[in-house]
Amino acid sequence: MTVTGTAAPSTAQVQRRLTTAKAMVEAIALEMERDENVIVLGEDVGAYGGIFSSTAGLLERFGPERVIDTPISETAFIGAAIGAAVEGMRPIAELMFVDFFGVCMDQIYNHMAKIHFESGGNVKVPMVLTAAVGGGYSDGAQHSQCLWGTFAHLPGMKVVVPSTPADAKGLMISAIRDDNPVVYLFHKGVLGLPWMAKSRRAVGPVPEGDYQVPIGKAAIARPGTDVTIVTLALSVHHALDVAEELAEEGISCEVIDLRSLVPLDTETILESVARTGRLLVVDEDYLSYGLSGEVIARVAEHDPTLLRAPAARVCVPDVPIPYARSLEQAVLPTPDRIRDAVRRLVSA
Amino acid sequence: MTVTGTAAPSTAQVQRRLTTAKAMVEAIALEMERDENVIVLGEDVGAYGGIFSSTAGLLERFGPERVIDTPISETAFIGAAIGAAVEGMRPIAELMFVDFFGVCMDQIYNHMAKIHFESGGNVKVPMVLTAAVGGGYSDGAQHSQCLWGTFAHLPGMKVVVPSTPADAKGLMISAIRDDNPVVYLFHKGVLGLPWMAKSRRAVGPVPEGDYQVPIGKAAIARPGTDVTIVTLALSVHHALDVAEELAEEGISCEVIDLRSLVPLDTETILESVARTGRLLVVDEDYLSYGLSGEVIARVAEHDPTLLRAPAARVCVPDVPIPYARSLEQAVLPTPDRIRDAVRRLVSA
Amino acid sequence: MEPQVRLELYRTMVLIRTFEEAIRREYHADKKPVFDIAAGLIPGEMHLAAGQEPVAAGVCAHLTADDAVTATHRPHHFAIAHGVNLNRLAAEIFGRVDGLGKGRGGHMHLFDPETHFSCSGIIAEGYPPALGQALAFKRRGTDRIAVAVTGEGAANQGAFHESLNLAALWKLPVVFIVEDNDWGISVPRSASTSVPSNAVRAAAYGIPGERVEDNSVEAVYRVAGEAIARARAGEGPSLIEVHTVRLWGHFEGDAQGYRPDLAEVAERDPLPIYEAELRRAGVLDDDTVKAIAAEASERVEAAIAFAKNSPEPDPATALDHVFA
Amino acid sequence: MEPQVRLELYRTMVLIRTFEEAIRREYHADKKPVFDIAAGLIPGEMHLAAGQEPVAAGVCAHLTADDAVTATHRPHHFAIAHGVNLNRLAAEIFGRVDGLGKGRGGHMHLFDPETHFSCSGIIAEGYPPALGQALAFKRRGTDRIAVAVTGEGAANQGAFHESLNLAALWKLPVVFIVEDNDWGISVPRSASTSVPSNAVRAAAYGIPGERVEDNSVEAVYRVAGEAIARARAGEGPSLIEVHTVRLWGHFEGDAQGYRPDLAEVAERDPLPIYEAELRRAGVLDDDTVKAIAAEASERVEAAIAFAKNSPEPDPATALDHVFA
Ligand SMILES: Cc1ncc(C[n+]2csc(CCOP(=O)(O)OP(=O)(O)O)c2C)c(N)n1
Ligand SMILES: Cc1ncc(C[n+]2csc(CCOP(=O)(O)OP(=O)(O)O)c2C)c(N)n1
Ligand SMILES: [Mg+2]
Ligand SMILES: [Mg+2]
Repeated sequence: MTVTGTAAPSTAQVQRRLTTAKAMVEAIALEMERDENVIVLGEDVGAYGGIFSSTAGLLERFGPERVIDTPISETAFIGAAIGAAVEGMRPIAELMFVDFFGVCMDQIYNHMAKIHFESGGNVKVPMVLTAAVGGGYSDGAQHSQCLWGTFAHLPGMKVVVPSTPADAKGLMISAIRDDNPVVYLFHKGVLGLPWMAKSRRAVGPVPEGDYQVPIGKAAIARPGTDVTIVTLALSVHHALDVAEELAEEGISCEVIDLRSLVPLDTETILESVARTGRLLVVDEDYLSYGLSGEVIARVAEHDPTLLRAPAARVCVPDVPIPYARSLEQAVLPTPDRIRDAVRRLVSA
Repeated sequence: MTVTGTAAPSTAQVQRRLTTAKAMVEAIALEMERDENVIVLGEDVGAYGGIFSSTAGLLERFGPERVIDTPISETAFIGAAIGAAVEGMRPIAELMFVDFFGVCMDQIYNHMAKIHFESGGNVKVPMVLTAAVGGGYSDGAQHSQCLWGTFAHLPGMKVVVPSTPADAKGLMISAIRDDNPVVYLFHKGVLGLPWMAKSRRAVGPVPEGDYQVPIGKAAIARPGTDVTIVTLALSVHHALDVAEELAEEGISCEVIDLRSLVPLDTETILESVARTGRLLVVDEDYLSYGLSGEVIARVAEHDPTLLRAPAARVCVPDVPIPYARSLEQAVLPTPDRIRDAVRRLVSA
Repeated sequence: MEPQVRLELYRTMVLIRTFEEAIRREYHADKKPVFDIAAGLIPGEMHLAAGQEPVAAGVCAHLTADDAVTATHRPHHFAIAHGVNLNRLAAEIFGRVDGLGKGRGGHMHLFDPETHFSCSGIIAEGYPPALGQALAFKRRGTDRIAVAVTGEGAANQGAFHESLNLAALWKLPVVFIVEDNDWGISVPRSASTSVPSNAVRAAAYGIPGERVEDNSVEAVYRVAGEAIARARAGEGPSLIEVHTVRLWGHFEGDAQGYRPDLAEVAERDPLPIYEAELRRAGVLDDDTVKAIAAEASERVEAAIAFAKNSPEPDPATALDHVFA
Repeated sequence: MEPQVRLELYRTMVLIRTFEEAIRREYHADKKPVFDIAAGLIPGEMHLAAGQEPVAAGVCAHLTADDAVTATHRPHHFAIAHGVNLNRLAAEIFGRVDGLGKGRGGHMHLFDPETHFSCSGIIAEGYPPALGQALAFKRRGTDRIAVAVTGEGAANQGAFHESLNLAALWKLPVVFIVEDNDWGISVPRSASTSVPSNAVRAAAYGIPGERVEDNSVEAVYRVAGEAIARARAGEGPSLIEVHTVRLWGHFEGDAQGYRPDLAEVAERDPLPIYEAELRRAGVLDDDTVKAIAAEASERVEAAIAFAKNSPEPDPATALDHVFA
């Protein structure tokens, strides 16, 4: 993990362990203390503390003037965040599930993301748009999507997606301090929620105090030599699990946790693929016209001869997320599918 | 051009020439005559005949019960089209500019595109969503986008984009008759509008009567041997212009007009790249996380050794479309940029 | 009111409650000792409608299977009152192949072409498709209508406004229902809605608006009856808000720590209230109450059994039904 | 009303009209003989506000540069009335480096931090950011306010409803203006709006709503004055609809074949009407009229000259300003 900033101890020395959700909240609280321009608004961010505990305890600490429950009016309150940011505040607006983007995308992509450009750089929109993403718990086609590719395709907003508690904190601090709109997507499966099966990596060491994880820098979550697995969010955990297993079979996987889609750390990807010669992209977003294609294209437009085998991807195969567990598990990028893909790649 | 259906004369024998806009309207009129379940609704589709002449004359012919001007309430009227389709009608709903998708995307991607799947195939949503796309006439960051990648990324809707008058007609008939939702995006620059500089290819031969262009089949707009240019919409015309020019220098370009993004005709692309060994994707949509990445990835996941040179792309480089002509022309996939890219590719 | 009608309303309410209680039981049955939303025979979010039976029963008593109903993320009561097949409803909630959506949809995405029933998990976005159903019914010269339901929280979403305006403008045969259960998850009405009654919002579209204050199924029945008759007669849409009560959490597993009214909620349960009323009126006695309960229980348990016996979808079919 | 105020209102209206006429002239100057939207010194769509001067003049007379205004795709009259620098406004319309957005925005995307002015080409989507500006002003304990403008067509968009509800709920210092010019492109009000007055829609949010029927700048001035005073005093938002007139096409090049009221439009031009009124009242005479016209013309032509002299953006800078 790369951390920068005033207090940036390496996680190796850190004893304190937090869930990803708590790490996120800690970051928001630190920034709210430092800068009174930071406010939080969204549905159920107050007394409920965020449906996914993304704002737990903030109302109690900072009061209803700064932690604001909104009506179910995403266009209005995300737009309000934009206007407040234009006037120098630093709002954090929460879209409860990313799946709801369709009711408010105009504010997001035509306003939040474009005002700075259209103003010739004269107006800044320093805000964070947070949203929960991801499936795996049978929430159906309208509450299980990742959709980061949709945001990353449209210019003018940074897009970050943490997978670990320490990154969740450091990226949140970076996002709040960034003078640009930052879309911060947190996967429900990495939060460490008490009411969802926990990945053992959803709790991890989190440095105290104030540090940033730079936006636009991928992390090598596990170094390896045979295959590069480029991924993000919960799929990082799956990829690491598979990598551990396959190590016993003598297959060495390098796992790259993108952490940021915009900007995308192309260099780290290229450098890894140059070493391994094999590329697998694991993406819980839809397969086509998204992240997986982009990552592969970045390699193929740089140097297709880096690929000793055809590039591969494990994604949601262009199907709405089904409700029934048997079907949902069949379309998600599960460890099984990842393992199979790696095996196919190394034997290609 | 591939045409199928009852009356499918090859365009070689066709004398009659129409603009793309007129060809589209002719298709809608034919289908409205054939099937009274076909209705048209949208802003200014009636007396105005569509801001881009996409419905010109239909009100006069079919009356206000079937050609319906709506309020500026895209969520309501696109939703209404969905409900009507569920009840067996075949609505054509026009979103005036694709750039406005953000105010109504939920109906489009969470309802129109998912109901069939969520219903386990029990409910059909046979409708066409049309929208104008494209820039090049200084309409600024909110009225010049293509965004087809955004639609193609999300499952459950077909996405077609004609570039010629004959395809515009045949794809429209196919779209109306399709039992699935079809997003039909027409580029303003290929319509042959009287108030916009016309590409000479915006007027072309259009067979009379009733024929279909199959959805999901690309066209080889120009065969060639040195470079495969995969593209769509207005960029097809630019690519053909460049190909003509470069032919004189002895560079032979194959131009593939995708016509459909969903389904994507991967086979035609692979077959061509296998012959030429060089791939350039020209896309007026944003560069990253979109069409260009997907096309390159399809090749690299099939066989990266097909690429004798790194794949290349000429797209809008992840910047909102600027207003000033000098800036807009710098970011669009102009013939100049395409020519340079082809030259670089063949000399790589 | 006709005793027969009153009995029918009561019967519908009991059937709904019995179903919701059974789903609740099944939902939690295999999530012990630690609640895990992804575990068990019924995984995922579960929004139950206990307390809100009067709205569905009162409205749907006027409908036939030819009329359309679009409901919300909290859809079971309307599905049942509108006559959706109980077995296939239950099977969909269990994610089985005999479910309404062959297990693809789940509890928030129920589609039944036979009764023109549908719902959506996206707030207020069930309204717009109802417009199109009504448009189709009208164009075909029928007197069929569409009923569109949202919660009071949803009435602050843009789709609400657009839909009411369009329906009023085109005089569509739609009846808009707002279920005001005081809460949008943890957000009280006072923090979401700038006016005390959504009925006043009808004036913004020049259509009739009514608020039923007391969660009375008979009041709902009367007010909805007028609105539905208007719609069938081609006189256009109406808006009805019913002040109802959410007896349980927003979704199962919701501890409702945010809810100061929790202690009084049980008193507002419409079932014992209506039962007592009908007993006083001599419409119900011990025997009928028992018989109705028994019948409801039998139907619901049969549906649950049907669901459990239906096969899980074959993973090999996961890519089916994306396109027709 | 004070003669000085009346004169000021007239002066603002003349300046706006002079500007719009000049832009119209420049826009068409090099699109002959065949209109090509992409050609000439000013390419792209051009929505001019001739006829709607009373709305901008009457509202903005109560504002200072510390107040915010968010306008629409038809933004010039509000930009000018709110005091946006005329040179930089013109330069942006010409797409030059000295423009408000250094040529990046264009006529539908004008942002001026100095006067907190902005606009959007997306219908009704200028309303929500105004809420946030008002929120920021309120949180900082100032009496600054935000004015948010849409057309009557836009008042049927979801963002309108959401914004009014949120502003009312949070008692934000916003004044919502609806410019009813009878048309949304080719769609008459009767085909877009289910009620004759948007003022009645204020009741849906419990806020004051007023309609000014006659495009009178003084009536707008009075009504807006009250609403703005309320907002400054912390009493929350108001909604004002003004029945105004679109003298020209929706955009330049619009033949308006759909428009039956075209013949009577010229009679409704508010400028000669107001001029005659002020002459009758002795506030204006030939000399002042001439002087005001001359001053406006001088300022506008200077702005046009400034714009034309400003360099075109260097294509090498096309990727600048995506991120701060
Ligand atoms: C557009 C959108 N925003 C937010 C949500 C999340 N959400 C689901 S239910 C709900 C509360 C709904 O409240 P209400 O409309 O009153 O219905 P109730 O749950 O009380 O029946 C919210 C915010 C959603 N599903 N869709
Ligand atoms: C969401 C959206 N839908 C459609 C349009 C296209 N459009 C631009 S102006 C306009 C008409 C606006 O009418 P109105 O609000 O009355 O304003 P006016 O043009 O009369 O000033 C339309 C439909 C748009 N810009 N945004
Ligand atoms: Mg509620
Ligand atoms: Mg108008």
